[in-house]
Amino acid sequence: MSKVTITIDGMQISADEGMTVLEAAQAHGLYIPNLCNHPDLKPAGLCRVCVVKMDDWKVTVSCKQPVKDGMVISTEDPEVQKIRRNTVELIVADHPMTCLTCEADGNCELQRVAHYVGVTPEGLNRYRRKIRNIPMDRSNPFFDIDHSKCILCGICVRTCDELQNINAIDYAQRGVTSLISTLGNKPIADSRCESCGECVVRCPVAALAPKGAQEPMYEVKSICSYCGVGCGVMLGVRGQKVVSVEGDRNNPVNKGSLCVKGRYGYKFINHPERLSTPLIKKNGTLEEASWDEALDLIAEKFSGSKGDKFAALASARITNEDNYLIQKFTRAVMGTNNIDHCARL
Amino acid sequence: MEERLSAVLSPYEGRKDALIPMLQKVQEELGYLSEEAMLLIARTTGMPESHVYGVATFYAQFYFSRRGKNQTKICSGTACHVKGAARVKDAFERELGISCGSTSADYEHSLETVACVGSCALAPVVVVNEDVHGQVQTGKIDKILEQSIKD
Amino acid sequence: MQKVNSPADVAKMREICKAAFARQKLRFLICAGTGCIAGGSLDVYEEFKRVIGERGIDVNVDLLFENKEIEAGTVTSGCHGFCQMGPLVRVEPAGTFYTKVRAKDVEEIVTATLDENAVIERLLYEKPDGSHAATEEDVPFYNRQQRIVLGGCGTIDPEDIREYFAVDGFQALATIFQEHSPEDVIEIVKESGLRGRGGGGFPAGRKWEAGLNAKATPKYVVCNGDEGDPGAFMDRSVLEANPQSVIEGMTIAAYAIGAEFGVVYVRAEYPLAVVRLLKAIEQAKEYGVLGDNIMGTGFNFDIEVFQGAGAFVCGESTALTLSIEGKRGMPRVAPRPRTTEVGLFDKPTLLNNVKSFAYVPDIIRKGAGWFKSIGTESSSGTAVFALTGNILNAGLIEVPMGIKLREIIYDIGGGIPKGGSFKAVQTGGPSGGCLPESLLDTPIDYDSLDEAGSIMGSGGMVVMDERTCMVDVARYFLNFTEEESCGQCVPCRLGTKQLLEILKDICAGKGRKKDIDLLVELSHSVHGGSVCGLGQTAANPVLTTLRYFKDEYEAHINDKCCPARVCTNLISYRIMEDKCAGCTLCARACPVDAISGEKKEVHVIDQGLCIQCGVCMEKCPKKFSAVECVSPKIPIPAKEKTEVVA
Amino acid sequence: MTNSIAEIGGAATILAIGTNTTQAPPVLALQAKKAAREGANLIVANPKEIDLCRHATIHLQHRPGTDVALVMGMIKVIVDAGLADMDFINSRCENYDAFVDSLSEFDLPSVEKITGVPGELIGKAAKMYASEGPSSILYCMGITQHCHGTDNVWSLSNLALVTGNLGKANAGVNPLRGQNNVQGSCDMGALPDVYPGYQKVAKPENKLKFETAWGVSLSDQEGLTHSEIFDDIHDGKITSLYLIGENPYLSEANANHAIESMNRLDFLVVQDIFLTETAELADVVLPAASFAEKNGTFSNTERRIQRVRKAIDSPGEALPDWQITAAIAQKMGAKGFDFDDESQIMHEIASVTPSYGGISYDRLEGGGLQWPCPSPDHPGTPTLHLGKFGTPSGKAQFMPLSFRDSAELPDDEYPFLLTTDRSLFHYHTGSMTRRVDGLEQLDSEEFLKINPKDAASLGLEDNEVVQIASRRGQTQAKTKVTKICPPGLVSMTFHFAESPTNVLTSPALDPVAKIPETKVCAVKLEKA
Repeated sequence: MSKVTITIDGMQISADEGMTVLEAAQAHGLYIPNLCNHPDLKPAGLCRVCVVKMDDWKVTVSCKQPVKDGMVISTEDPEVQKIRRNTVELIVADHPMTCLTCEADGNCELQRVAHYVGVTPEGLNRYRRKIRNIPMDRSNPFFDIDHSKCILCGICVRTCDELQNINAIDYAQRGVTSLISTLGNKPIADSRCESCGECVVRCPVAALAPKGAQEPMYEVKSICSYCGVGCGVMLGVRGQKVVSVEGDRNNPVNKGSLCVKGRYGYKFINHPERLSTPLIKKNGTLEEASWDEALDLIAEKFSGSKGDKFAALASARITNEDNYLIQKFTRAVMGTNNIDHCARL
Repeated sequence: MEERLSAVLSPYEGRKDALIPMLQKVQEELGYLSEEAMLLIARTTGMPESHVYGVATFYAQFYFSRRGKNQTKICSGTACHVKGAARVKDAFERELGISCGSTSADYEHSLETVACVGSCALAPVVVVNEDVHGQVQTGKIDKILEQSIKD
Repeated sequence: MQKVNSPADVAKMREICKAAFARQKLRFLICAGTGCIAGGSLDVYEEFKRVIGERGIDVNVDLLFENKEIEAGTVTSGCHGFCQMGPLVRVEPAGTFYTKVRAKDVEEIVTATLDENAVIERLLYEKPDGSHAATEEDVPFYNRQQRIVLGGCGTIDPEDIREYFAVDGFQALATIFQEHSPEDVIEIVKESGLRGRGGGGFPAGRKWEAGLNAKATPKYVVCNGDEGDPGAFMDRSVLEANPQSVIEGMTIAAYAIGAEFGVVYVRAEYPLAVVRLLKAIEQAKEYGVLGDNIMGTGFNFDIEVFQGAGAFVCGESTALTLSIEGKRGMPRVAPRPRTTEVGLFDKPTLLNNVKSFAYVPDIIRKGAGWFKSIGTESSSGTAVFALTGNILNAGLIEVPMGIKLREIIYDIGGGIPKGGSFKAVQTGGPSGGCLPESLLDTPIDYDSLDEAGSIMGSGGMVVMDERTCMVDVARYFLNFTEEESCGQCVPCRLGTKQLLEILKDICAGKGRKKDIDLLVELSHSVHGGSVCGLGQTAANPVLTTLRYFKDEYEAHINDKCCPARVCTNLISYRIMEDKCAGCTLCARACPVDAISGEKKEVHVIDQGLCIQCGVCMEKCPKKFSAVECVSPKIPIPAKEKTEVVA
Repeated sequence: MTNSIAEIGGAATILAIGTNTTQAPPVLALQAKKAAREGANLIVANPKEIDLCRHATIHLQHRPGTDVALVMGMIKVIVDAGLADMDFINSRCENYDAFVDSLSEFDLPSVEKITGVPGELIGKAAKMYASEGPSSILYCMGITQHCHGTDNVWSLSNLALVTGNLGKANAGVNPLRGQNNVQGSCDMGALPDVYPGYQKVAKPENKLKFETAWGVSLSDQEGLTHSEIFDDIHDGKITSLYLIGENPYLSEANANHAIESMNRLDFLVVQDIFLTETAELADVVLPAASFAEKNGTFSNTERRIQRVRKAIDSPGEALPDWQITAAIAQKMGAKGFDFDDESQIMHEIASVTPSYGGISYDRLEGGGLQWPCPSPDHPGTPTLHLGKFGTPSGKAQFMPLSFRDSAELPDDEYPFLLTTDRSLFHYHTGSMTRRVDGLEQLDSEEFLKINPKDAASLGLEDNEVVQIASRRGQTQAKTKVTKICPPGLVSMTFHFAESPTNVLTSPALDPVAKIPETKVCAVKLEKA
């Protein structure tokens, strides 16, 4: 791939041919404010917040403008600053001011952008505020949809289309009445939505927000325990509880994608019905017992049924190390090859 | 109903580019686009239903609920506007007892404003059912309705 | 002859048709444009058929082609343009031009024409000086015009291709097959200086050249008939009155760029245009001038009609092509390839306006020089306008470029009716602007209008008098663009919404001192930030009204006064005691019973109840003229207010 | 999988057969959908009109259990059309001539009759697969869970070989392994006939190797497979069973037989994270740690070994499975179970398993490694069989095949063919997913999917309770009337204990792989 050199705000940077100005900037850690862009998706160029001035004459959107050798870009040109500040003011004037109780607070792209472009209370007070009042869609068990917070960046629509190919949602209506919608704006749970949550993680505001989300204290990188794809996950931990699962963007298998089970099906981990002590059946009922009691009984019984009177069924859900020891135990200790697992089911 | 619509849609089987003509045909058949009809179009074309809905709601021509027997369209083109279309609209709203964009409870009347009908020289213009009425005066709308509404 | 089998056959076809129509001694052309139909022209037509039929005359024109002579015939034509005076009837060959004809007049016309060789004066157009115009040419509305695109409108029957053949139809197409390579055709179009009539004014020849140079196939020719500007109906009239000229123009374009398929995008609000176009396509195919192996040359070109579903933004080329593909009409975002490279179905597409195509046959037949000689250096040819609003002679006009606004409004349009005074003229629809009296000497061409802050646009020209509130006009246009914005980009979706909310507030008397600055600031950002032309020009009506009529804004904001007495929240109706005769007409008409007063006594409007509908003023007999409209509002007495609350 | 997940996106033609990929495994389906969107051909072969059909170029809707005929028919078209990759066949395969002879019964008219798919469509798909490569085959339980499942797999292997689509990038024969570590369990030798790394028990040198490594003497008899174990329990030959993380009460085909068997055991130990239906039958239940509570590795469907890391402590006294097993072994006085942590076990695995020879925890910190990875400096193997096959001769074997019917087909008494599938929202017997409220809200009960015509002929409405019976058992579920199922075919999942589908399914086994035929059995339906 050939390299080109462009200048952004006086700084010369090199970029790959075919990159957009925004990508080139981001690759060098330069921030150009934007709302509708997402690295996984094709650029849309709709929020108009990433406008820059090119070669001192043309206002263009950096997310769609391909780099060209010798190109000179200004992000601080007065005309550009005015357009993007007005644009962000328009969005904020159309957005509920409920930041403190908002799911996205602190993690909100709109907050970040508004701060960056210099939105002020005085500036905002000039505008007429008319927030759309559309009832929330709370039908999905894992996330809520709040259209009043939606900035119509279309990231969710493009995610559902370009990445998931599910197309549960699309733009509907037009102009100021535009909204992201299922057929007939029916509850999302009644659509073909597969609840993968890919749109939820990409929503720059809290128009799509996980239900009852808890911010984890720290994250642990691991592998999903459901199907054989082996998606990389980040288990969010708070105390001794898994409170969230995110896709691991660095994992080569899923590159961050997850399905509904992988992302939201984690509550079994801290489920109250988890077994926490050994149980021994006494008079037909299972009763709590100590490990010693249980192990003694097992050792005694297994010792009496060595050879082909014994069989072990390992599991396709436990680790390689677990499986290795179980087959070793069966073969080396119990003296039989009667070991299998549920691979076939 | 599925059969009725299938007959209308059959020439377009598998044609993704014919979505708008299909919606027009279905609306011609039903008077509006029901959810069931849009689902059927999605199935016929292999398009996601959200997309069918997205396209249909983009265009002003399509309706999503049953319409009145009589349809009154008040032209809101520029020429009509400067010649008092807003007053004509208010007068029709009062006369029919419904607001623009709605249908009366007995499904007798639907009232809406439309972008220019291209009869600007006759402004202000009102179209009742198929009849174009030009140079409408607010004091005479009862006569217009009388002339054009269906029994 | 039923089919054109070679380019040379076209001339033969013309002679056959000419000769045949010449066997019709006399005919009554009834205007069947939408305006005249609204006035009842179809009834007039039926009546002509009946009356002539009663005389034992068979009006079937097919007889003419069987070498029979017909004493008198009647046909419907497309729009003559003088819609205000419809229904219009033209008697040929004399050219007698009757206006406001009713069915009951027909018997009299037929008798006078056939039996008495007379003219019915009362149906002729009365000129401002009181004299009568016998023919169209004699009517001031027409005699300053130069009709090229509209030339065939109103003189031929759009539903009979043979009439088009008779007036040199398809001769241009035949000529290029015989004499010109695609490159030649493009050269002619370039030389003619034809600029796209959709509003942007992009040189047509250059666009065609790009279409020819595009490598990918198949290529498409698309005709933009999505005439969405409120207050414009030029394309409608051309499609209704002379669809064949558009078909011929498109076919020439297809030959020039190497396309085999074309689409005409017509607004669904234009059902008659669709019907006539479909009929014209069918006939053209039947006669071998469209479809497979056109004129036996081996060149194929087919045209389909696509009915738009109602979205102004689809007038934008990329939105239009997406709409044909069955998608939401959301314009593609720049930077993007040109439509001539990536257009319909992502293939090279030549997209021009209806009128642009309609000019082409004449340009080919008469030469680039002829077209170039009309109009101005940078804007050659004619301009077609729908002249409407507060104007005496509303209708469709075609004038040479360079003519001054004043000439159009006063000489052709006859000025402001009912002694009103001119305030502004709006061109370019929602993307255009309002020009004041001081700019009436601006010549009509792309560049001059641009300089004045408006645009040529597709051809709407709305005249406004002193009873038009310019703030309300700006509000009206923003209301339109807000509703028609596709909504994809923020500056347009929310910018038009914000501008509209501010304008609504100003009209409602809730304007703030700083609003004017904010309107200007936002207008510039919406212009600079929007994706497509709709958004980029959406604020033009605000900017031009602010530029030329700022005092009206200030009156609204500072004095809560609407000088034109339009904004209902800022006006009151009042009955003048000295003029009211107590006729009770107003009280009986008032929809909210806000007027009280005994018979023969002075009536009073209860300002607390009044909804400013204006019916009282309309109903008050001219001889009294006792109702007046005032602004600012008459304050509602405190007592009444409390009563309302109680 | 012979190839990697990422390679699916690079295929020019994808044949997805016997896999409802968007339901399981959905994240892998993204690759197939993306490829189709970007222009690849997607051929879906499935008796049902599954969701993936929306993205398909061709849908071959063959009758359940007729895969061999369908695939061999495709091969015959390819061979007859001269589209076979003779260079590949001559240089890298064996037994081609005998194989070609076996194609004679698969002429298109016969195949059309067996499969119910128009011959023309089969021909089109075959030519597409053969001429627009690289072509990748994806398959899942729809191929294997048949009494002739091994033949099915062989047929796909034949198809890939005849067109040279094996041992090459973006192609291959790719089984989509269902459970998170099913690949790893097999790799680790949790199978009756092989030691870790697929080293045959029957080969004396292997036995010797493990006897030396473990310091014990080992049985030279191959063990019993899953289904055979239940048969032997039933017959009283096996008296003790150590069952880890499995729920045969719901998952076993002909489940009643399995339940009856378990009740006959002298001693049943179940080790799990929940008290499953099976655990309730146990004599001793041992509490295990979940994946979030332990360290270790999983091996995914593309043979990628990845690190699982402990995030939280186990509840109460629950322990990682290996620690429990080690404790039992040590209680029984065995040596070789005194590991300090999981990495030490992996060290031992690497020492006895050639394909894992280069695996260590240090090396897995990046994105994991795909086996074979025989040495510490080996980069892993994304694509198998490049240049050479793993057979003794280094060449791939063509397998002559003939068509056999499923063991139990519909008849007058049991007129419907029942097949099983999975829901996107549940996993296996639901022991985990049914304890997640949200998933339960999205999908809370079993539905019998049935074609509208069949429903009408039985007078069944949508969402109506129906009694489903086979020769082996009966259960109830609500109907979901849908065109997804063609007439004559009904479909259920097996996630719901309330409607235990596997009481109905057929115990007929594939003679080689011993997999039960859960994809085809005959049932009758009655309004309940």
